[in-house]
Amino acid sequence: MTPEELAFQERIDRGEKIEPKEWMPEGYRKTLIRQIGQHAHSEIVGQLPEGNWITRAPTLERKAILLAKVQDEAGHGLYLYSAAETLGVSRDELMELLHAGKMKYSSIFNYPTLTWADMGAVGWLVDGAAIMNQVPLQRTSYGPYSRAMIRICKEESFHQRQGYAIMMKMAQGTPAQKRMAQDALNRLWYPSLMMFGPSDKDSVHSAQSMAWKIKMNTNDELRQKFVDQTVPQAEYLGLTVPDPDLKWNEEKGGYDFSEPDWSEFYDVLAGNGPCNKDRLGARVKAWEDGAWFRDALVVHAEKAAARRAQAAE
Amino acid sequence: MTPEELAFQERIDRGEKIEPKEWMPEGYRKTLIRQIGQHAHSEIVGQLPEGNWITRAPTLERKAILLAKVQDEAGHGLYLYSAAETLGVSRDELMELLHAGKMKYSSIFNYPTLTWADMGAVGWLVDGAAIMNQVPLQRTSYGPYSRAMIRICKEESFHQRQGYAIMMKMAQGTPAQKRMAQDALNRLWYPSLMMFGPSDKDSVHSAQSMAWKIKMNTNDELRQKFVDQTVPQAEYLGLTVPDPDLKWNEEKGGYDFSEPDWSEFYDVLAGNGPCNKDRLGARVKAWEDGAWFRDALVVHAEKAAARRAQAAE
Amino acid sequence: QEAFFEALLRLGDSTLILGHRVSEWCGHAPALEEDIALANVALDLIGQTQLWLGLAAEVEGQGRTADDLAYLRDAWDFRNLLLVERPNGDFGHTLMRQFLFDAWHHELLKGLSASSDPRVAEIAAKAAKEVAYHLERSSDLVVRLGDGTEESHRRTQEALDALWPYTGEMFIGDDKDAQVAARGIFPDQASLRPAWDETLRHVLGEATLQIPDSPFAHKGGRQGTHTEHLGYILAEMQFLQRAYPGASW
Amino acid sequence: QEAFFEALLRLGDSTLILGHRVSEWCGHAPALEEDIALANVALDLIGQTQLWLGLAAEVEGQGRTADDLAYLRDAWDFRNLLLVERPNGDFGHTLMRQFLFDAWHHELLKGLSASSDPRVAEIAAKAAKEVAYHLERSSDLVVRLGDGTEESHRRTQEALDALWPYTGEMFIGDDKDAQVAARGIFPDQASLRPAWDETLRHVLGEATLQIPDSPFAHKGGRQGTHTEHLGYILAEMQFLQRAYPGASW
Repeated sequence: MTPEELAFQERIDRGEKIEPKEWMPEGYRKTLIRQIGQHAHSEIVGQLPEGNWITRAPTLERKAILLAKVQDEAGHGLYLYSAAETLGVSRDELMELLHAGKMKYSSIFNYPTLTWADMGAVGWLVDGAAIMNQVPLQRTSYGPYSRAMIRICKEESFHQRQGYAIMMKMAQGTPAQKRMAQDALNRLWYPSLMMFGPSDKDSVHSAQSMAWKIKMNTNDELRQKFVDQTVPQAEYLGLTVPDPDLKWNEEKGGYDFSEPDWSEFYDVLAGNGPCNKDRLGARVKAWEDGAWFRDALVVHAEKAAARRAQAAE
Repeated sequence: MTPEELAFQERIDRGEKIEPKEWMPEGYRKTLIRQIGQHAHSEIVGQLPEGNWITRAPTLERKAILLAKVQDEAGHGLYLYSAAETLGVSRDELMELLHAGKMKYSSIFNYPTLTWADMGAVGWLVDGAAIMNQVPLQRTSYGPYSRAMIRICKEESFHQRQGYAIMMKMAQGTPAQKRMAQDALNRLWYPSLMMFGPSDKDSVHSAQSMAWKIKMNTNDELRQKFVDQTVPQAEYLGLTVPDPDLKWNEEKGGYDFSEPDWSEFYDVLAGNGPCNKDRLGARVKAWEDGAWFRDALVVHAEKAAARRAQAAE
Repeated sequence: QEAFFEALLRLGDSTLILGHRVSEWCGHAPALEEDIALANVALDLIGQTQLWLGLAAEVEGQGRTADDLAYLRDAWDFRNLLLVERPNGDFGHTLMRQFLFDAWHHELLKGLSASSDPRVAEIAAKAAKEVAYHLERSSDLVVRLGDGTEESHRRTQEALDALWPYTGEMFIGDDKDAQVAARGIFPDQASLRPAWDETLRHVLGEATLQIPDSPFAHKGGRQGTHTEHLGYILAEMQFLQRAYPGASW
Repeated sequence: QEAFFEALLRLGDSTLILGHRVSEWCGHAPALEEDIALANVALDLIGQTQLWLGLAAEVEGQGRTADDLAYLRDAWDFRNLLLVERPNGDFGHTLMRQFLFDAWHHELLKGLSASSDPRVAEIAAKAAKEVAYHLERSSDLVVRLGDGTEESHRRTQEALDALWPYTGEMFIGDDKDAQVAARGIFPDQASLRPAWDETLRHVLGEATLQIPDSPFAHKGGRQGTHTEHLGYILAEMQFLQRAYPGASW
């Protein structure tokens, strides 16, 4: 380590926040850009699976709640792109990397939302897993990222409660609604477990990221915590977690559970999820169809500036 | 009249059929092209209002019947374009005139189909009015047109019976279905009366067309015949024709009835019907979107011909 | 009473269907800011729908709820303006529809804020604040697109021309409108036109767009005769309530 | 019996949903001949659906009809191939989907014509004649588009690439398939592949198109896990039956 790097690491170890204009190692910057960018992309791609049910929400109240949630997600995307911009990369650059398939978004959004219960399960499980990842990141070393996380976590936990409320309604509803709820849990359980990433033993970059406090916990720690939190919630709903080997382990004070099918995880990552092409295709189409609109705003701004300049002469 | 014209008129008066390669006055040719072309366009635009309910047909049987009907309409379009082609105008030329708004199609198709009962009412009233127009045209002087009409009339009367059968089901159905049936009659009654064209006193070109046996009856004659046929059918269904002044006139042996609102007729003709822009827009879009397809078939045929020629060398 | 119920449906159905159309953009807008703004507009419109249809149900007094009205009527019982059921088209088309609606909606709500029925006045006062913002935003964007590039100008003008025949209906009253106007519950439909015209002159002028001079107006939406689009909207919107009758969500 | 019911749904739902998709083109095809031909294909598919779902209802023995099965099940109870619920895309995309399906459908029906269940054999023999014509037509058009202009070649190849991952599902059997195969009612799913491959090699070769070499296959449709598209199809298709329960049409 160079003296600069050493000093940088000491600041982090002391719990200081790193701010945009301060010196940072190139690797730190790059890792953060990748991580924040992927997170931002996940928020905007994440609008699509839930957006899929807005026009079909079963009551006006549910429609309004879902709209507000999807709007929040777009807002989270905005905070996160802004945080990434403080590291010297523009939102448009990040979007282009997304559209070119050079940056990822969370694989969970490559699964379809097939019934209304998925609006519950996404809130409960997907937002639940996201919060599990994000809460520790409120203490991350990079100031703008940490502050974005604090805002986001507040809203996410609200979303999670709303999702659980939908599940509750369904689980206490008609037989068809109960079936929807169980079906949603069946489909989304393992993909939610995958959200924490591969097992620590297979996870790359982890040690350095943890030293830099960009990553605060290991994947397996968070996954265990998620299972321990979620299983009792499922039981309360009267739903069955689709894992025959799930059982409480008194000794470790947590559940033993089956690993997700990691070959499916890598398959989806490689582009073969149920919705990869549709999701990315929808985003690329939105971007391309909107080019004329964005161009017009730029040109109008130039015209207006020119007029102001002329008026000032 | 020139001697040629005189001889031509005598042939028509004797009831002879005029065939494609035979001499005919330019006006006869032009009038026929306009009339057959408009009729052909009406068949293909006429696919749209009924096509609107195929994906929503209430039973598999009704869906199949409706599909078969719309297919027949496209087939009628084909016969009629072929008949027009014998007069020296290509289908593509006629389509371009349609798309440019220089040729019309029947204004009835500028009204929307809003409930399933409209599938009944269109068959009953619109096909009914069309048949009323077309049956005499089986005896028209131009051979290919006459033969096309004979084939078409056979299928149309089948369609009309199917439409009436739908109305019967609806009129004997639930209160909501009865309401749909009455609502469809309310909306389509006057537009159906308009299908015979303006009153004889306001109708242009009529005398010459009748002399040429391109038009066999006056508009008012056919309209009266239609009303006389349709009113008892409506009564049998238990539906009310939306005309408070409708009543049987013993003396003339037919019904007295209210004229449609001719200002609406001319409005729709001028492009201001409920669906003019959507109907023509749909056809233009189909045509433009399909250009690459038609081009490919041409190019493939050329390639195949070249290969055959080369093989033959 | 029936005229009052009808007037509330005419308003509540319009906000419902426009909210539906706007929400179709969710996740597909040309910029993230627009995704957020459109979701916000849709959210406001759905919120207003809950209030207007809720009041309509109360006025009707048959024990129906706002959700019953939204989810269990077929197209012919809907009373929304034809304008709001028009397909979204491109983003400029959607914005133009929004602007034409907002300019009317804002005037209407100003009028309703002084309604003789305090329940109406209260809802309108709340909604007017939201809609003032909708109008500000759609006006601003229409100006920027109209006076942007050649392409954006062309698209925006085409949208205006295509939507124009659907605006006249906003100002044509029937006898039910006359009844609620006479009782001071709703403003007279036609009375909203001068201010709307003025807004258009101002905004479209700045946008360098040409206001069509055709007086032709499609109508029927407010009496229940719709375009072919509404049936598809409702089939989608109402699916769950229709397929699982009586369930609680 | 349950496996037999399931097998019939898998087939009948596939013809129903493909018939629906094809019928969406009605009046919008690029040439009048195509309008006619597509309506004809849709008509055959709906006709076959009536027979397959009718037999399914009979086999189930719960008093349901073909219409009940078509109109009163939600997406998760549908058993169609994912391929048939894919959106139409451009006309080349629709044709390619049709060709990939026809080539499989034709082999399946040949197998079913020799079914140990005479009702199945009878329906299949009738349907096989129709589908032989579908395949002839879609093959011919795929060749003409593949070996047409540069643009038609590109569009057709893109369609093939996009649809390819949805073809594998046609040949993957589960234990229900195994049960009906063991009883000689249905042919083994995997056994259909060689002839299908051969048809593709022949037709796509002549069309100068490249068969993708990815073995990846989306699956789940035949077990009830669909794409997001099916829900929208059903909302539209089932609207009248859902909104007016118990009515006779």
